[in-house]
Amino acid sequence: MTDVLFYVFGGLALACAFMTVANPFSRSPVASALFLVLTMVWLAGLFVLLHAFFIAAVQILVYAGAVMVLFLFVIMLLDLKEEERRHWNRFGVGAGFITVGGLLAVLATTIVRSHAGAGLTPELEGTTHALGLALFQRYLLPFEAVSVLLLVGMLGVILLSRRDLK
Amino acid sequence: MQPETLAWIILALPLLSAAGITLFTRRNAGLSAAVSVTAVAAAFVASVLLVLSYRGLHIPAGECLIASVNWLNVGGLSVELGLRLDSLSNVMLLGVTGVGLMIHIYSCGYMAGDPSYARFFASLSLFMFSMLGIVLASNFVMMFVFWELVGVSSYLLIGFWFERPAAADAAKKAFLTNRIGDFGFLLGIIAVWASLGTVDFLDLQRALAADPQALGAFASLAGVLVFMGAMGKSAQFPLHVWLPDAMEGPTPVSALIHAATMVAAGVYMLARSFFLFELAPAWPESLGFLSGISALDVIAWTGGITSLMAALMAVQQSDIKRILAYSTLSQLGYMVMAVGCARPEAGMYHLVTHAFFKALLFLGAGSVIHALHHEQDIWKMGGLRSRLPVTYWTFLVGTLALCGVPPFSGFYSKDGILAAAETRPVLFGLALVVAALTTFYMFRLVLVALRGEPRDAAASHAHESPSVMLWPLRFLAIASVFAGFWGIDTALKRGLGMAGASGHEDHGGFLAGVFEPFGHAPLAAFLGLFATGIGFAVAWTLYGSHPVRDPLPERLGPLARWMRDKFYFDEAYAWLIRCTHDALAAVADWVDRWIVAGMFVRGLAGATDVAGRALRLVLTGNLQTYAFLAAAGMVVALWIVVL
Amino acid sequence: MSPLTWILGLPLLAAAGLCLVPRTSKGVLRTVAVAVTAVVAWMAIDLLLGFATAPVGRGGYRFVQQIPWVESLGISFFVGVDGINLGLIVMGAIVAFAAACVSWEIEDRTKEYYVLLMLMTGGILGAFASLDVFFLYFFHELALVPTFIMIGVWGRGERRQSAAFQITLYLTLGALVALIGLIALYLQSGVRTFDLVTLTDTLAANPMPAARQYFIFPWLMFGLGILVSLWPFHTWAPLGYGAAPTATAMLHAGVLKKFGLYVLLKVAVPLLPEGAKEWLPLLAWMCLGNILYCGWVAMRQRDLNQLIGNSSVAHVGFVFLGVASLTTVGVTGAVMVMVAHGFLAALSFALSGFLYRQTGSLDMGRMGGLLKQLPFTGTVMVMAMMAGCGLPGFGNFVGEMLVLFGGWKSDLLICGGWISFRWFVAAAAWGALIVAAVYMLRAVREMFHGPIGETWRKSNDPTGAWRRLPYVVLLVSLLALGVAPRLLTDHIEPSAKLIVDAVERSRPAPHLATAPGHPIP
Amino acid sequence: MKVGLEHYLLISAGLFSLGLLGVILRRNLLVMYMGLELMLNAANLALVAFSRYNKNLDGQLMVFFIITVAAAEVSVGLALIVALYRRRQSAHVEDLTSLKF
Repeated sequence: MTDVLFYVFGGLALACAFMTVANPFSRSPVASALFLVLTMVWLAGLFVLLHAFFIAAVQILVYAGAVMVLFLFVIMLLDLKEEERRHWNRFGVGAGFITVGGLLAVLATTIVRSHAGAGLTPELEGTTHALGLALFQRYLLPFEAVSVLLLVGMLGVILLSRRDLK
Repeated sequence: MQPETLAWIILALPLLSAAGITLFTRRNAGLSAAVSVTAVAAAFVASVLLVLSYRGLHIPAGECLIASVNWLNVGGLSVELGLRLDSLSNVMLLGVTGVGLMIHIYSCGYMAGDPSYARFFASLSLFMFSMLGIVLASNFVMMFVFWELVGVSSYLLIGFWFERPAAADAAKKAFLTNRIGDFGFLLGIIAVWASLGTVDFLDLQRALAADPQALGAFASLAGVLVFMGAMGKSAQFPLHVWLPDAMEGPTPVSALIHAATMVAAGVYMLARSFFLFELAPAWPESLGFLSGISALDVIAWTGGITSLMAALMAVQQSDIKRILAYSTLSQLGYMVMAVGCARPEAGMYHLVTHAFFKALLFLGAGSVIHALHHEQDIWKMGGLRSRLPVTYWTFLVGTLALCGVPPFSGFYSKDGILAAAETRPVLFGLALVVAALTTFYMFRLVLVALRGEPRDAAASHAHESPSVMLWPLRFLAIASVFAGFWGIDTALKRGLGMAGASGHEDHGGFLAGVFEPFGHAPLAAFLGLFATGIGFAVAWTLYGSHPVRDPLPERLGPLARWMRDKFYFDEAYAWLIRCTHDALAAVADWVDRWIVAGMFVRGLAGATDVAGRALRLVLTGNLQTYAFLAAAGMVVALWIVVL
Repeated sequence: MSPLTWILGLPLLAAAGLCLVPRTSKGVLRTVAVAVTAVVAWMAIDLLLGFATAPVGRGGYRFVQQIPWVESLGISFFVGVDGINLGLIVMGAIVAFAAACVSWEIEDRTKEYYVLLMLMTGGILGAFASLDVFFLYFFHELALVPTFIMIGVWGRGERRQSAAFQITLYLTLGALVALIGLIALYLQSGVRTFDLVTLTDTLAANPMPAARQYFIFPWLMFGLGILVSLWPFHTWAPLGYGAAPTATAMLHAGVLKKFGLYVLLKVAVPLLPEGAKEWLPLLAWMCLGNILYCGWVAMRQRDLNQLIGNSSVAHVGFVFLGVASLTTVGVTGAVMVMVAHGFLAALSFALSGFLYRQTGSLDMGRMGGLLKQLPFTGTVMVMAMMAGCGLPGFGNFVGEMLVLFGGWKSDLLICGGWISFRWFVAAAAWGALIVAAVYMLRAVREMFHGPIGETWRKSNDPTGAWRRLPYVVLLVSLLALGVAPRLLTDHIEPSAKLIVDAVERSRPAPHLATAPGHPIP
Repeated sequence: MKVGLEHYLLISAGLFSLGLLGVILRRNLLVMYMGLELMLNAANLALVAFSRYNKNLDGQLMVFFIITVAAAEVSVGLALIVALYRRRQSAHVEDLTSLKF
């Protein structure tokens, strides 16, 4: 059952990711954004399969909810049209595909050859309780640091969105 | 007081005077002169006291007193700031301070009114300090130190009127020419030290006496190198070119430095380090072609050539100071030749008497120049006998002494040199020719410049100089006449530790002393007198009738022009320097500018720049290109690392 | 606490303190800088006078202080003096004082200038006082960075940007190459410490294999050589000094530049004796390039600063010659030349800076008769130039003389013994006595002698004791060294002897005696 | 075939490659940004998978932090894009080449 679900979620995530970056039917950023939201959802599904329930929830809340809404807001705000194809850079596209293909090949070969999962069984339960304990004990300092980072991010955004920015 | 204490005082006085004038009294001309004259007078008195107390100690010949403090002591090189007192340095002390005193006094009159009066006396004091340092130095390094200081004070004094381009150029030329000699001198000192491990004269002398082979293959080379120092300072051929130009300095300077004392330092140094030249000839392998020639041969021939060449040049000069300058050159050649003939005491003897009469001649010339408002051309003078009587008579005394007419002091010292040269027939003949030429050009000078009728308005309105300038003339004239009877030669022999130093001590009375040379070395004495007579006769024939122009060029033709133009040494040297040093400098500069800084440095910079420009094309500014390049690079890197 | 720590710490503290002074109160900035350097100079002189009686600490050094810092890497703050850096520290402190004094001229961005000046001073003194190779290098870099900034910001002339650029690139390159050598030395020494005393002791007891020494030594030699303007890496020096502000040129040409020589003598030669024997013949050739070639180049210069710059490059050649001779006398002379030339270079650049301000030009062809108009400056300059051509009475003479004496006795084999080292000594003597005299006297003749040009009628000597003080201080130091050289040589000699002995003692390890790597045919 | 660690990793690799493809190929800044997000998520997936199979909670915590940092990054990045758009009236990368020498 979980294996089937894995293939379903994994396949859908890959498909939606493909549609995000290389939608053959539309160049609209809105479409890309929506497919990305779908990718996030399927990813959350995969997280659930990995028993990382908290992360899955956060994934939905933060990514699919907050981040992607932000994206859509910006798209609306800027009133972005469909990406017009100014010129078809064959060399660029070819090189891009080759590079990405190469990367994929390297990664896949490494994964397959390394037998990373040999002898390992899925055991860990990513309970919110355990996560919370770790977060507020061992990872307290990074946690606080991240909160400062968010604050700085906020300040940065406020500064950047000022009208008179030169 | 102990002689050592007195020696320190003598050395310190002029230095204090120079420092005091420079730092404190330079705004007050009169006070500065007073300080300087007082210092040198005190040094003279101290020298007299020193000599008296030294004689009281009855130190045997060849021994000496040494006072020293350590100046430098580094791994086997120990240099004392040492003062060496023996008869040799005593004679020089008296000579230097005595003549120096006369010239200081004279300068008070001669330089009166010059805006840089104080600077003149400060430089003069500095010179006295350095010169006394040379005289008293107990080792080679100290001598070299003061040697250089003498060079620099000479530079300052020749270039005293530095606004005049000629004076500034002459000062530079003198210093540089001297430096070439010093180059050899320093290397000679180093070579001696490297073999014997000491630079002290006494230690060196003893070491070489114990083992004459101690210097090994460097024996003659070291001698010749050290002699190069004397060559520069005493203006010997081929480094003689600076001395005539040095006459651009004030006349008292010419008298003190470039006639009486500094230029004689070379001879003094040769006498001081004579033990070095006596060694049997030995050359390093690379200079094997010189084998058989000893250092003394080189010295003797250099001296001989210089004296003849300078005498010939003097014949056709028309500047009164230049005639005297060439005469100085010629006499220095004499002295050097005497040293080269293994008779340093003869050279030193002539040095002392020459100091008196040449200083006298220069000061006399200065008096004439002063009277004629800085006219130096003898063909614009004449008829000065009645107008400048003191100058005339003292000048005549100096001339007679220089020509070697008995019983003037020059006769005795010159006779010693001629006697020394008897062993080398060619040099002896050469010396006789020089004696004849000397008389000729000196009487040419006297007959043209001082006697006869005035040729110029200035000459006919000349007035005798102030007495502050005349008294030194009188004193020096007395010294020039009688210096032959003061036993200077005996003292020198004692100082040099010569055999027979005590044998001649008691010559029977004054008259015997006057005619001593005729008995001692009759050939030299008679031939010398004969040569003098010939010179006088020729001069009288040519110039006795007081011609308006020089009749000699017509008779001698191109030779006269060569003599007048100093055998074109200056031009030849200028050409040589242009072809060597200047050319090297130009090449070095060119290489520096275009090869090192240009091709390599700028080439490297240019190559970097071009590479940068080429790589800049990759940076399109397109974000995606960058992303692509980064990704591609990552892939390649991973590919290499992982697979 | 060692006085050395104060000597190098005070200027750094002053640099920090000056940051707090408001930029408008220029008087305070200047007074603080002069006062601090004066105190430092006084302490340095006190160091010199108290050296003989001070207790001997670790490794034969005196006034030692050591504080561990990064123990895992073997880095510690370690200061101390022996005969070799003693003179350099005293010289550096006095030159720093003079440099602070002549900086009255700076009107623009005074605060930054003085902060950098203090930083540079502290770095220089720290570099010479440190006995830990890490700090040695660190302090040197600390002094170099202000040099670049000062040339770029307060420099003069049209070429100052290019000069600052070139000097930066050259010196950075030199420092980097030397750093490679130092790191290689650190890694290969086997003790993993930067402590110079431990390094010396360890490498004396069990030396590195000769082949490794042959490899490491050239990195140090060329790297440090670039820092010291070894021929043919010298072209930055005249250019940089021509463009540098007066105080920077004084401090760099006078003091900081000696760092390369100091490290060569103090680190490279004693720690890598076999490498030194292998490579010093090449150094001997190159130092002839400095002495003769740069002397000839100097003869052709029309600009006073170019002339002084080239002559300073030429003088450095004597230090190389002394080091290459590997005799006690020669090495002592080399250190003496370093110290004396420090004073001399500082004095020359101070004077040329003053002349530039007075006349607005340093083109010698256009000058003339200045001795009449500027008697004080002219006299001091003539004396400086005389010192530059090795006149007795100045420290340079003693140093150069010792180098020549030592060189003559050297048994260094050049070209496999075909050429005697004595020829090098003779050539160097020619350079010292004649080439130097030619260009110095030509400069005096053109600038100070001859009829006075109308252009300079408005020029004036520095007035007042304070303005004359820096020149007088430097001149008196030069004279003191020349008249009483034992002030320093007595201290230098034992340290020099240690270095020479270290090289003489070393014999190549038997199995490597025939190791390849002879760079000279 | 039993699903194991490798399968998750392969999915992760695929997502990462697709994200990179987006960054390289798409010319719209926003879409490029989405590609970046995709790549981050691919990393997240790998981390969670490793965490589960290696019995170590740290991986999940790392993911937590990545999500937080990504949120901050997105907010700043989008603000930048907005600011850029205001000045240039374009979110097209080929219009934004002022980094070129």
